This record gives sequence, C-alpha cells and structure tokens, in this order.
Amino acid sequence: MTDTGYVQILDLVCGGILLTAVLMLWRRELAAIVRLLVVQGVLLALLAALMGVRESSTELFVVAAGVLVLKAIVLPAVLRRVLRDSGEAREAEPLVNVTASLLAAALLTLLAYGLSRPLVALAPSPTTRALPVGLAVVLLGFFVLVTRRRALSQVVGFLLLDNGITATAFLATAGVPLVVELGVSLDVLLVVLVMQVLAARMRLSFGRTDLDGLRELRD
Amino acid sequence: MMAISEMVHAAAASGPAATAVLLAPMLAPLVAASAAVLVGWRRAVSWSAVAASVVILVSGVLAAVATADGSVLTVGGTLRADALTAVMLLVIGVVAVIATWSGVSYIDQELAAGHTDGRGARRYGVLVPMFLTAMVLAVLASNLGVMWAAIEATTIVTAFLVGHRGGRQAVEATWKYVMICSVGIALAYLGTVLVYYASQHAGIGEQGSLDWSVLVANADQLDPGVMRVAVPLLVLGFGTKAGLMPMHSWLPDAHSQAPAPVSALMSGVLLSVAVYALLRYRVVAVAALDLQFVRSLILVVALASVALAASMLLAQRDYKRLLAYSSIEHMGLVMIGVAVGTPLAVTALLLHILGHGLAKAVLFCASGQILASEGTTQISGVRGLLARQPVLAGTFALGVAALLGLPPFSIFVSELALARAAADAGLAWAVAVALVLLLVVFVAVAGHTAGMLFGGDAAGQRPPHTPPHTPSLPRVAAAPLVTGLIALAVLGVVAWPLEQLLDAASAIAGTS
Amino acid sequence: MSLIGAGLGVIAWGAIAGVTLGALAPSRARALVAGVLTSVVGAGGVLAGLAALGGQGWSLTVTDLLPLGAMTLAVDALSGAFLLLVGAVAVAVGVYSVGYTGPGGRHGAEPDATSGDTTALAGPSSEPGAAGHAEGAASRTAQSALPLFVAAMLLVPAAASVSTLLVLWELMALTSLVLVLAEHRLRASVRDAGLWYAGMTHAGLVAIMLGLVVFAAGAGGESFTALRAGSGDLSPGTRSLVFVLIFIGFGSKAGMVPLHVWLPRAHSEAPSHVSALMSAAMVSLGLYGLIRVGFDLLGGGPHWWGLLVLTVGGLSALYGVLQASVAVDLKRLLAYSTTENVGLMLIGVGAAGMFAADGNRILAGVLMAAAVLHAVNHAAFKTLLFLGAGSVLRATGLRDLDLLGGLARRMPVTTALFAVGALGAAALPPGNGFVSEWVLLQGLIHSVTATGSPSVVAALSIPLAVGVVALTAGLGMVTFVKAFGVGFLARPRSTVAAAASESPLTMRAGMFLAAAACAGLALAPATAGAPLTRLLRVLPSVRDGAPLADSGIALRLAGIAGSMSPLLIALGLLVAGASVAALARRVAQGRPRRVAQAWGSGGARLDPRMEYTATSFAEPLTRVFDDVLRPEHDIDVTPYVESRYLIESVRFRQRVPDRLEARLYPPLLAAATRWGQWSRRLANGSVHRYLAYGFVGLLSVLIVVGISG
Amino acid sequence: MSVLRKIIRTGRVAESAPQAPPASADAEGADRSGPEPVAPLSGSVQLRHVDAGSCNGCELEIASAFGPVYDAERYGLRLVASPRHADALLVTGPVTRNMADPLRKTYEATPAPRRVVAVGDCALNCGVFAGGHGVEGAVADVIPVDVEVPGCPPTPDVLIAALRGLTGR
Amino acid sequence: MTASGLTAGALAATAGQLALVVGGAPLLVGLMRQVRARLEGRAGAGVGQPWRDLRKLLGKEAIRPDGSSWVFTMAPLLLLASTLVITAVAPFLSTVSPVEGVADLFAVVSLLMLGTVALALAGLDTGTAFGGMGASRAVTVAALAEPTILLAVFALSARVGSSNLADIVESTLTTPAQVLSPASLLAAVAFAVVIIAEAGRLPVDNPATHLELTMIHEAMVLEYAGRDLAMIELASAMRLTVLLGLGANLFMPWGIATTVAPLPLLGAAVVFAVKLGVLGAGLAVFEVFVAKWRLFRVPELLAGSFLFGLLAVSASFFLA
Repeated sequence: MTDTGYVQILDLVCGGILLTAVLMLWRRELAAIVRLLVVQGVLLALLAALMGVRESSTELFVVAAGVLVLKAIVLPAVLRRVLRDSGEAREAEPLVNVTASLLAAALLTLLAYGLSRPLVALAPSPTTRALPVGLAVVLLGFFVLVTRRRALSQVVGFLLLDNGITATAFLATAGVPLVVELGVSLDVLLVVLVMQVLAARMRLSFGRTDLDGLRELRD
Repeated sequence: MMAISEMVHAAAASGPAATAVLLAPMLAPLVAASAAVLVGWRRAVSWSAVAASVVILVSGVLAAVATADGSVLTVGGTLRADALTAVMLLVIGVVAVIATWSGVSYIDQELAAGHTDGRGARRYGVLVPMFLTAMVLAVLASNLGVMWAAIEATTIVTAFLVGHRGGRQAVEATWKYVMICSVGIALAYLGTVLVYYASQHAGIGEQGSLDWSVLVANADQLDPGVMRVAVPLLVLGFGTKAGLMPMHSWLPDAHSQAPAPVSALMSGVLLSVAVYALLRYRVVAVAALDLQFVRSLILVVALASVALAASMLLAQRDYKRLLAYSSIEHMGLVMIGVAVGTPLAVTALLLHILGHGLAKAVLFCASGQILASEGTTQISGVRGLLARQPVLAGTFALGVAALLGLPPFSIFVSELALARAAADAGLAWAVAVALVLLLVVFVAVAGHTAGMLFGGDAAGQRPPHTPPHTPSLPRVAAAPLVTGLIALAVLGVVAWPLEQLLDAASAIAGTS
Repeated sequence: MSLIGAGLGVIAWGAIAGVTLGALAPSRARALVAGVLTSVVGAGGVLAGLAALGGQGWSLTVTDLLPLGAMTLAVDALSGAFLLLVGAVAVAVGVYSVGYTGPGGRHGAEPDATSGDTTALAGPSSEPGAAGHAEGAASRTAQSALPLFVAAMLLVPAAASVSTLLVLWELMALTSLVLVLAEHRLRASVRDAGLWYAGMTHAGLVAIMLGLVVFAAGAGGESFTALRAGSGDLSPGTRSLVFVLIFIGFGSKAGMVPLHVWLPRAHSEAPSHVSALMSAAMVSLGLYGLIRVGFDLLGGGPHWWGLLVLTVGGLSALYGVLQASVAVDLKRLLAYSTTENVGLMLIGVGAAGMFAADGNRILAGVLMAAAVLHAVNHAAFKTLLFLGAGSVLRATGLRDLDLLGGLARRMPVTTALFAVGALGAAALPPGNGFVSEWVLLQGLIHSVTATGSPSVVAALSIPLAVGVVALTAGLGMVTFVKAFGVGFLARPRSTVAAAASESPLTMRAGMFLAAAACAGLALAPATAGAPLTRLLRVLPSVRDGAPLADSGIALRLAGIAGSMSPLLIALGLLVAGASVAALARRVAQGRPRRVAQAWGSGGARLDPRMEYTATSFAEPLTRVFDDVLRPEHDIDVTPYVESRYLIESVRFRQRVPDRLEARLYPPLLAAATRWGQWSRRLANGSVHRYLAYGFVGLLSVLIVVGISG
Repeated sequence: MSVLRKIIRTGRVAESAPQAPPASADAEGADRSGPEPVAPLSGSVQLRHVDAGSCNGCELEIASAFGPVYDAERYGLRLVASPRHADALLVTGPVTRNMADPLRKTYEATPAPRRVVAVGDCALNCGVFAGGHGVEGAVADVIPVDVEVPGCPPTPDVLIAALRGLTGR
Repeated sequence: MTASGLTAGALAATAGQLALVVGGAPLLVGLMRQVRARLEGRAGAGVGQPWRDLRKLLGKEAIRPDGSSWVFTMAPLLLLASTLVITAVAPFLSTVSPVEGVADLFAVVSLLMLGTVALALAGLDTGTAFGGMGASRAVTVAALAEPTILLAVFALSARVGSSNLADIVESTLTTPAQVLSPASLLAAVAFAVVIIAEAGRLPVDNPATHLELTMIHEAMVLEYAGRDLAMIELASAMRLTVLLGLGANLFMPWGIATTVAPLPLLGAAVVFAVKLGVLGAGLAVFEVFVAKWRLFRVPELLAGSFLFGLLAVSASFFLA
C-alpha cells in the first residue's frame, strides 16, 4: 500500500469514527444508535487491520478480528437485547437538547485538537495526526454519559468512550500489549454484561430504565 | 523471625520461595471461591475465606521480611514485590482477615433475618475471595497495564456485592458504582495508553514498556508534553476508584448499600489500592515532569476531597454514609501525602493507609452489627447505644476515636507525620487548610456519634420499628473488631515491626 | 538510674497496671485499686518533679516507641515544677477517689431535679440507685482511664519532641474526655459537655500542631533540642506566627477567654475528682506549653507578644471572675474561677514577656515566677475546692448553691477544709493564693522604677493590669464568700441538704492532703525560691532572675524591694486571735453562749426560703455589671381566673448566660449548619450530576493543562 | 453652705440637763417603781422600742425625747435596731393579740441582763383599749415589766427621768 | 534594719501604737459622735461613751442563733485579730519596727479584706435575710473598693519603688514636695473615698441607721450580743482608726518618729492622736452635710475613685 493511499484510507476511517460518534449524539432512536455503534466497531476493526498492514504485524490482525467480534457483534447484540426487553425506543428528552449537544460536540472536538498538539509533537506522522479523533470520541462519549437519560444511552456513552480510547491506542501506539488488550476487552465486555443485568433489575424494580428514577440515595 | 528472614533470603529473589510467596495470596482466595461455587454457603466455606485472608497476611509478612532491606521478589515478568507491595499486601491481609472473620457471623445473621437467601450467600462466598484476588493482583502486577485491568476487575467483581441485598436502592447504588467507576477507570486507561505512547518514544526499545521498574529507570526520558496530558487522566481515573473529588460520588452510595464486610474491604483496601497505583505513577510523573505540576494537581484534588468530605459530614444523617465520607476525607489526607511525596510523607501515608484500613474495617463491621440490632442506618434512630450494647458501642466508639485521629491509635501518628512532612516541604498553608477541615470533620463526626452512643437507656425514645435488640454482641462477631482495635493501638505506639519496612517502601516511592 | 528516671518509671508502670487492674478488678475492689494506683502514679510525678527541681536533669529517647518519630523525653526544672504540680494533685485525688467512687452517695442523681421547683424543700424524693453510680465514675472504663489520664498529664511536661508532646497531649485529651463522659447515662448535659470539650480541645490541638510543625519545619528538626537550636533561623514573621498559634492552642486548654467555653461545662459535668484533676492540673499544662514553647524553645519574642498575652490574660481574669461571682452552680463557679486564675497566670507571663523584650530580666523573672507560683497555688486550692464540691455533691446530690446550706454542722471536716481552699482562692492572707498574687503585684508595681522610663504601652497597660488584678481579687473574694457562706453556712435550704452526712475517711484524707499543701504553700512560700531560680534558668530571656531570695520566714524579692512574711502574718493572727479569745473567756467567766432562735423581727418562724441565696447574694454585683453580664429575667405572673388583678403566684427566674459564648459560638455553629445543609445538595442522587462533576473536572484539568502547556 | 449657716445660727438647742434623779443613790425612792440600775448597764443603755399596739402618741414623745431639745443620748441612752444589741425594751401600747407573740420573742431575743420599760398608760393597764376584742392585755401580762412610765402619753421629761434610772447618769 | 528592729525600743514603739489604737479607737468614735451631736445642736453623750458601751457589753450575755456554726463565733475573733495585726505592722508612731518586712501595704489591704470577709460570713451564717443582705452588700462594696485602694497603693509605692509602708513614709519625709505631686493628690482623694467605703461611713453606709433595709455593716451584726458584739464594735472602731491613721501617715507623715528613742515616740504619739482627732472631726463634719446614697449609686462613687487611682498611677508613670 502506498503512503498516500494509506493516509487517505486512515483519514477516511478516522473521519468515519468521528462521524458515527457525532451521529450518535444526533439520533434519538435507540435502535439507530446501536446500528451506528456497529458501524463504529467495524471501522475500529478496520483501523486495527490497517495498522496491522502498516506494521505488518499478525498480532494486530488478531486484535482486529477480536475488535470486530466484540465491538461490532457481541456488544451490539447485548444492547439489542436490552432494547428489546425494555421496549423503550427513543431517548426522548436528553438533559441537553440536540442542538446544544451538537454545538458542545464541536467545542469538545476543538478541545481535543488543542489537547493532542503535544501528543502529535512527540512523533509527528500521519497516524498520530489522527489522534485528535480518538480524544474527541472520548470526550463525546463522556458527554453522552452526562446528558442522556436512558440506561441504554449511558451504556452507549460508555462504549463510545471506550471506542475512543481504543482508537487512541491504535493511533498512538499501534495497540497496547496483547495481555493488556485482552484484559481491557474482557473488562469492557463484563461491564456491559453487568449493566445489562442491572438494567433488567432496574426495570423490575422501577418499571422503566429512566435514570432519573435513581435518586433515592442522597444526602 | 530471623530464621524466616534467612529462609526467605536463602531462596533467590525470584526462586521457588518467591513464587510461592507471590502466588499463594492470589490462589488461596480462588480456592476459597471455588469451594463456595461447589458447595454454597457453609460454615467451613466461610472459614475458608478467612483462611485465604490469613494466607494473604502471611505472605504479606513474608514478603515484608524479604523486602524490608530493599530487595525485590519477582515471578516471571508479571509479578513483582518490593517493600511497597509488601506493605499493601499487609494492608489487604489485615483488613481481609477482619472483614472475612466478621463476615462469618454477618451472613449467618443476614440469612437468619431473611435479608438474603442461599443463592445470595453463595454469591457472596464466591465474589468476596475473587475481590481479594483482584486486589492482590493489582498490587503484585509489575505491568501497569495489568495493574489497571486488575483494578477494573475489582469493579466488576464487587458490582453484585454492592447490590447484595437487592431492591431499588441496591440497584441504584450498583448502577452508579459501576457506571462512574467504569468511566473513571476508562480515563485511567487512556492515561495508561498515553504513558505507553511516551514510553515507546523514550528509548526503552522499539516496543516500549508498561513495566513499572523499566519506566522508572527511564522516566526522565519520557516526553513531558505527553505526560502532562497523561498524568491528570491517571489522577482523575485512579482517583475515581480512590474516592477522590470530583469522581467520588459513587462511594457513599456503594458503601452504604454493600454488606458491612464488603464495605470494610472496599473502604479499607480498595481505595488504598487505587492510591497505591497513583503512588507508583507519581514516581514516574515526578521524574518526567516538574515536581510543582504534579504536586499542585494532586494537592488540589486532595484538599478538595477533604473539603467535600467535611461539608458532607456536617449534616450527615446516615451513619454508614458518614463512614463513607470519612473514607473520602482520609483518602484526601493520604493524597496530601502523595502530593508531598517526601520519604517521610510516603512512610506516613502508608501507615495512614494501614491505620485507616483497620479502623474502617472495624467500624463498618460494627456498623453492620448496629444495623442488625437497631434496624436503621439513620443516626437519629440510634440512641444511647453505649448503655444498651456496651461491647458493640465501645468498639464503635473506639473506632471513631481512632478515625478522628486520637492516640494511641496509629492514625494520629500518621496524620502528625503527614503534617510535618508537608510543612517541611513548604506546604504549611495546605497543612493549615487540612487541619481546619479536619477540625470540622472532628466536630461533625463527634457530634453525630455522640448522639448515637451516649445517653441513658431511654426505652421510650426508641422508634417503634426497631426490632427487639440482641442482648449483646456474639463473641465471634466481637473478636475481629477487638483484634483490629488492638492492632491499631499497637501500631500507634510501637514502631519496631514496621518502621524498617515503611522506610524501605518510602525509599521506593518517595522523592525528596 | 536517677530519681527522675525512677519517678517516670513509676508513672509508666503505674499507668499500665492501672489500666489493666482497673479493667480486671472486680467491681468491689475497683475503686480501691484505681485510687491507689492513681496516687502511686502521682507519687512518681512528685518524686521526679522534686528531683528535677532539686537540680537533676534527665533525658531518654526510645526509638522503638512512637512510629515515624521517637519517644523523646527530657526533664528539666521547668518540667519538674509541673511534674510536681500534677503529681501532687493526683496523689490527693487518688486517695479521694477511693471513697468518691466507692459505694454510697447521691452524686449519681439528677442534680437539678429541684432547682426549677418553687418548693426548694422538696428535694429529690427517691434515693438515687447505687446502680447508676456504678455505671458512672465507678465504671470499669472510667476507673481504668483515671491512672492513664494522670500518667499522660505527667508525661506531657517530660516530652521533648514535637511528636511526643502531641501524642501525649492528645492522649491526655482522650482520657480526660472519657472521664468527662463517665456519667453520660445519668444526665443529658454530660454529652453536650463532652462534645464542647472534645471540639474545643481539638481546635486547640489544630493550632498547636500547626504551630509546632511550622516551627519544626523552620528549625529543621522536631526534637526540642533541634527547635531550640534552630529557632534563631526562623524569620520574625514565622516566629510570631508560631507563637500566636501555640498561644491559641495552649490557651484553649488553659481555658482563656474566649476559648473557655468548654470549661464550665466539662468541669461541672465530670465526676468531681476528675474535675479537680482537669481544673487544677490539666489546665496548668496549657501554661506549661506556653512557657515551654514561647519562652524556652522560641526564646521569647518582641514586646507585642507579651502585650497580647497580658491583654488576653486580663480579659480572662475579669470575665472569669465576673461569671464566677454570679454563678449559682458550685462546680460551674469553680470552673469560671479557673478561667480567672489562668488569666492571672497569663498576666504574669505576658508582663514577663514584655519586660524580657525590654531587657529587664529581673522583673521578667519575678513575674514569670509569680505565674508559675500561682499555677502551683491554684492547683492546690482548686483541687481542694473541687474535692470539697464533690463531697457536697456526694452527700446531697446537689451542685446548686441555692439549695445547699447548713453543711457546716453536718459535714464539719469538709466545711473546714473547703474554707481553707476558699481562703486561698479568695487571695486573702493567710491563704496561699494571696502569696502569688502578692508576688505578681510586686512585679507589676516595680515596673516604674525598674524600667526607668517605661514605654507608653507599658505605662498604659501595667496600671490597667494592676487594676484588673485588684478587681479580680475583690470579685474573687465575693465569689468565695458566696460559695462558702451560702453553700456551707446558715441553715439548710433543702431536705437533702438537711440530711447530708460527712464523707468517708478516704475523701476527707484526700482533701486533707490538698489542704496541707495549701497551708504549706501559704506559710512557707520562700522555700520555692531556689527551685524557681532553677526553673528560670531554663528560659533564655529571663535567665538571670532569682525571683525569691530564700530568706527563711520572710518572702523577699530579689533585685527589687519588697518583702512580706506570710508565716508571721499567720502567726500574728493566731496570737492576736488566741489572746483575744482568752480575754473574752475571762470576761465571760464561764458563761456559755445562749442558743436562741435567730431574730426574725418577731416573726412567727424562719423559713429556709427567707435565707439569702446565692442568686440574691450576687444580685448587687449583677446590677453593677449589668452591661457585661446581661442577666435574663423571666417573670411568670399567674392571676386567679376571677380577676387578673388577683395574683395567685409570681415566679421569678434569673439566668446569667455566658454572653461571650452567646456572641461568638452560636453564629459559628449556625454557619456550619447552613454550610452542611447547603452541601447536601451536592449529593442529590442524580447519576448525571455525578458524572457531570467528573466531566467538568476532566475538562477543566485538560484546559488548564492545555493552556499552561 | 446654707446648712453650715444654719448650724452656726442655731447653736445648741439642748436644754441643760435636769438634776439627775436621786433614785440611783437613794434607796428609799418610794414613789418610783422599778429595780436598781444594774451595774453592768451603768452609763450605757441601748433601747429596743416595741410598739405592741400603740396609738402612736407615745412614739411621738419618745421621738422628741431623743430629739435635740431633750437629747436623751447624753445620758448614755440609745435606740438600736436589734434586740440582741439592746439592754432594755421600750414597750408602748396595749399588747394586741397579733403583737403578743412577737413581743415575747423580742424579750427572748434580748440578752441578759435585760429590763422592760412599759411606756404610757396603755402599756400599764390597756388604757382606753382595755377589754377590746383585739387586745391581749397589758405588757406585764405578757412579759415581766421592770419600769413603768405612766402618762397618756408620758412627756419626754418623765420618760427620760425614768430611763435615767437605768443608766444611772 | 533587722538588727535594730528587735530592740526593746522598737518593741515599745509597737506596743505603744497597739495600746494607743486599742485605747484610742473608741474615743475617736466618741469624738466623732460628739462633734456630730454638737453640730446638730445636741449636748452629746461624751467622748467616753463608746468605752462605756463596750464595758457594758462585756458584762452581758452572749447569744448564738440556732443553726449557726463555729463561723459565727470565730468571726469576731478573726475580725479583731486581723485589725490588731494591721495595727502592729503599720507605721503609726515610728518607722522603725520589729515587724519590719512582715507585711506591706498589699498585705495590710488584704488583712482589712479578711476582716470584712469574716464579718460577711458571720452575717450569712445567721441564716437570716438581713444577715445575708448585709453580707452581700458589704462584700460588694469591698470588692469594688479593693481595686481603688490597690491602685492608690500602686501610685504611692511606684514612686518609692517599694510597697513597704515604712519605706513610703520615710520617702515622703525626706522629700516632702512629693506630697503635692499630682500622683499623690489623686491617690489621696482615691484613698479618702476608700476609707469612707471601707469604714462604712456616710454616704456609703449609715452607722446610726435603724432601718434594716438600708443597712450594710449593721445588718451583718444584728445577731451579735454581749462580748461578741463588744469585739465587733471595738474592731470597727479600730478599723476606722487604722484607716485614718494610714491615710494620715502615708500622706502627712510629719511627726512620726524615725528612731525608737522614748521622747520622739512620745511626741509621735501625741502628734498621731492630734492628727486622728482632726481627721475624725473632719469626717464627722463632712457626714453632717451628706445623706446616705442609694446602694446602687455607691458603685458610681467607687468607679470615680477608681478613676482617680488610675490617674494617679498614670501620673506617677508619666510625671515621675
């Protein structure tokens, strides 16, 4: 693969990741958001594969396959199950409305660019120049966590955050050591499973998964 | 004692003896967990958790003996124990012994009272040892990435322990706990990734490394620009698990909902393990960045945590939440020590961690008993306890005294040393702020607990919903509490067994 | 092994034995065991103190004790004085406590059961159970804490490093707190008293700790040797900061205004023998701390330090004695009197500081000696007075002077011994308080001639100080005339007072020991000359003084003209009184006094309610100092239903609240409450809010990093 | 200064003392009742005045006896506030029921040696009040009387003459 | 000083002034009453009347109220004893004394207070309302007078550099100009007020009152009779004498002997008696002109004198 071709594909993939993140902020249908998550998972796997090609490392291909399975198949499947059980299809009223969310997303992306300057400066290369995308996705994910009311939306926010970190890891270091990567993936999977169980219990106890109901423990 | 020391040293630093010392504390709880999986909750199973805790404690002691002179034990490339690790092993072991020991009667009482069933008890029996394993792994891991994963694993393992009792509040507390901690720890992961990124470009080799000793050796090569972004992420991320501002909010909910022994473990050890991670990273950060930056960052977080705890304690109405906020306060104090970072400060903060762990273990277990006997966690619902339950209330009172930093308990000594270390480092203003906040904490906690403890046995004043109280604390429940208090007092008076170890640990983590 | 070492050994082992045996002994023997061991520990202190005052020195460092530091002890003459003071108090208290905490007595009862009642004669009708008593001061916890408390107090003056001092200081606070709370089951007010005490003492600790760690950081070491050597390296600002901080801290323990609020509460709610220990011994350790750090380790300071101490001392003395003079609760009265006496000590220390800064070491020495001497005298008479109050409490269950009276005939020994203490506290000859106030006044009046041309500040402050001391002495006299006259003389004002009986032998013996100390100090103060000189040698800024020339029976001041012989005055009074009595006896020719009903203007009978009470006794003073005291009156008029002009009953109540406290503390507490209520909103339960905290925190940190990078 | 002027202008108003009654030296004083002046009382007698139910006529005369003109004080007589300080009681009026007990108590409260001087007819025999429903009786019915001063009211010079018998001056 | 202090002459001087004060005090009271009587246009009982009263009281029965304790019977003894001690140590006849250095001005003032306290306790011990009332008032007045008296002492002793009575007297003798110094004059005024308050004279207390509600001193001694009362009366007279004598000798010491030779001593005795007579007569004249103040105006008087005392001290600082 030529350098320019690699850079173009890389930028495309990274752009896709950021775009899906912003779209997740925009859309209200939970099913659509889960679909966007699948797309983002695929793009992440693509990114890993791309790095594998670049570094000609088989390990990265394995990682890419793992990412594909986990982020594009398993986790969305879990989310769909939650979605089906809960029967609540829309993120009706986010705490910050969509317009403001999009404006905030713009600001957060700018901040990510500003922040990643020293990171890029350490080893300027096409790969690291895409680092702001990863950081921006992290911040967007956090933003979703803070502003979305549904339990499912929060899980999505967490996954977005995690995807951002994964992207950052690939872009900055071509992935962390495998043992760490495994640990991380297992942890993320378990967290989401725990949350699925919790969401089910929440529905049992509260009748819905609106997180506003969780305000009994307070001072 | 000498014989053991020679034995341990005779085996090489990475010989089979070392392997045994480092693997045993991880495997023993797993054995206990699988026992619970197989046979469910039995007396013997519950004692096996205690035995596992004792194993952790014993290996902690052995590791301490081996590493007090500054040497390091390793197993393969993944497990590693130096004096700092040994201290943490000791903390985990001691608190675990008390918590599991009092857990024996706790679950029996819960079963008897119908708060849980056989499945719940089995889950408890499985998860608690696994929790211990995760924490032991976190302190033994030589790789910072593995350490991260182990700390994250504690969240998952404890998720269902927090929600042990079931019900709306348990679900709520668990959701907050899992969500906030996962987010926080994810930030720490981002920080880890960035450190790894910096290490790749620091001449460590093509692949870079997350191995702590390698990182420390090459810390001055790490890029300051990257580290300046990474360190705040790490502080915030591990700070979440340590219950520090601004990601502290999960802690009061989780601590107040979890079963008492689990609260004891979380408050006494889990928070400290996160601090331990920060302590490790601090060495790297200080070498890579200027001291002032690291110090200011941590100091702000630390003081903010103490201030928050003080504010929340003032009008607290629930004694388990009171203890939880007190944990935030103490972690804040410990973080002041981390910020100062001189050898004296590190020695002091390690002793503080140990003291706090013991005190909190005693207090949470005692508060579990109070809950069992009074039927409420409201402070205003408990009156004149000392007159009715002298032993239970006495241990609770002494625990509070220890927590508030009264001698002869070790927290006083460590707080004093922290103040001295901070003043020596030119941070007298921080000492002043912290001490004033501690005064607020003192008044608040003393005021709330005085209401619970003192006063006559006014039968008419007790709210009607309280069950007929148990006449006195069962001996099996009282023994661990009293043991813990005695240990706490001895630690505050006698320097001899720990001083050398703590000095060795401070030589590892302290920078002057 | 030196005597000091032996003494400290006795203290340490005695305390350990006390805790163990106090906890293990069967309840019947507990009082005896705890009392004896307390006395033994005290005797160790006396031994060490005498040896140190005799010129011995001693020091010890135990590295294996006290983690992150080392147990460092050193005893010099200054320590010796306070070791002796505390030890002697403990000996008397130990003996006393055997009887006091033993079976019998009414001191476990609600004390104010009848005070609000219009029928003062009613009295507590039911005999308070011995059970309540066994759970109070006689409980296992309290009895085993007693020797430990004494040992902690004794070791405080021996501490020779910041860590050691603070650990022992807090141990003292904790053990005393336990003892203050001993009777928590019997009265709700005990809990409040304990809380106030705990809070104030912790506030004091914060100040001391801050001051000392700043000091240690500046001096480059935490042992007193290092502090002494390094104090010169501190900047003047830091030195002053340290001084002000430790002044606040030690002052709060000493009970100076406005940090005195815990004192009237804790001293009146604690068991009486504990009150004696706290008021007589523990409070003076505040003075010790001030002298040790301010004048030894810091080596004295600028003029304004002295002025500060002098001013606070003067205010404390005046405010304390004013409150004492209108107090109705006997133990509260004694507690306020402690504030007064601490004020007098501080006046001495402050003036000493001023003169030392001016370079007048002779005068500074005299005044410092006066302060220490007054601490010793105060310890003697206040022990006696609190023990006396305890005897009354035990016999009647009452602390309210308005319900007492008539004890002189029912408890003759207690009454006589209390009179000795009251004489000392009223600063009248031939009492012991008079001696130290005399030295203090001598030091003050010589400021004119001795300093040549005094500074304007001195010229203004010293006369005021003399006025304050004089007014304090006058009001102190009123206070103790009231305490003794209303509490012990005349006819009983309640049935319980009428049924009082004399205390057990051990209690009388404890009081007798204290009274003997009072008498010794009153009659032979000159023997303190040599020890006081040795004590002053410890303090660099007043080192040259030899305050009391040891000249046998007369008390002569060294360097300045002034002499007085308390012994001869007492002798003169005795001779004159005896000869007059002999003359009167000859005149009487054996005719005895006829006992007749008191003259009631021909009225039918004399009711106890016609007697003057403490409240009415203090009424003129309350009026005179109306502006300061602001008494609260409460008048209920109940008319008959038929007409509002026909009055069925009128009920008048007067309360003199602690105005300083009312001004300063409730706003503080209210602010804290508001703060607490406000911050509850921070944890409102919303997970979004919680995550937002993190998000905002993350963003702000990142922005700061981005900008600063 | 007006007071000073008044003092100077007025000068001495006390009348010169009449001849001391011979009673003290004269054992045959037949027309006088009452005892010998007691030796310890010679030259100094403190009086406690008790109004046992008087119409206040006697009180006026007593007051003027101690005024500047008669100046009883020059004979060593003095009115005092407490019976404890008194040597003699100066009782006026018939003894009313309500005052009988106080009178007895006052007598009890007076240290020995003590004398009782009944002043005025009412004190001696109840005068016009004799037989009144509120009257207990004469002073002598309640406490022993040593000196009787008749008159309704007795004039100051009579009173002083009687009292001088007690002081012996 | 101490060597000569124990000579027979010095002892004689002390004995002499004891005898003079004990014997003369009732006469001084008699003189004051006589002066007053004359000013009121009366003949008066004669100067010796107080002695007659005392002689009579000694022969009378003593009474103790039911319910009182040893304090009641001890108080007159203590009152008299403390006054005797003051009399012995004060420099009335000679500045040389065998009891030199035993008591200074502070001690003297405190001994005066001791007497007040003894009487106040006795008043309380009677258990009557009047006794308590008198005690309360007496100690209140004394407490407020004490600062003044000590400040006056301070002003006097500050310039001498000693609070020793003999030193102050000697210093005034050697430099008479000091008497007219502002400090000294202010102190004298303050001292005069204190004498009035402490001795229980008008306008603070009326020694001749019959009305219990206005009493201070009298109210406390209402229960005493016979020899106990005699002791109190004598002591009261002596206290007045001692206070006037102190005032006289501290501010106008002329005539006092500076040796213990018989002739100067005799002269000193005569001069002292004359001084006291003049002072007493002056006080009596003053009393004719004033009425008793309300009890709650008394603090004003004492506050005023306190101010004088403070001014005196400040003057001795600034104008010394």
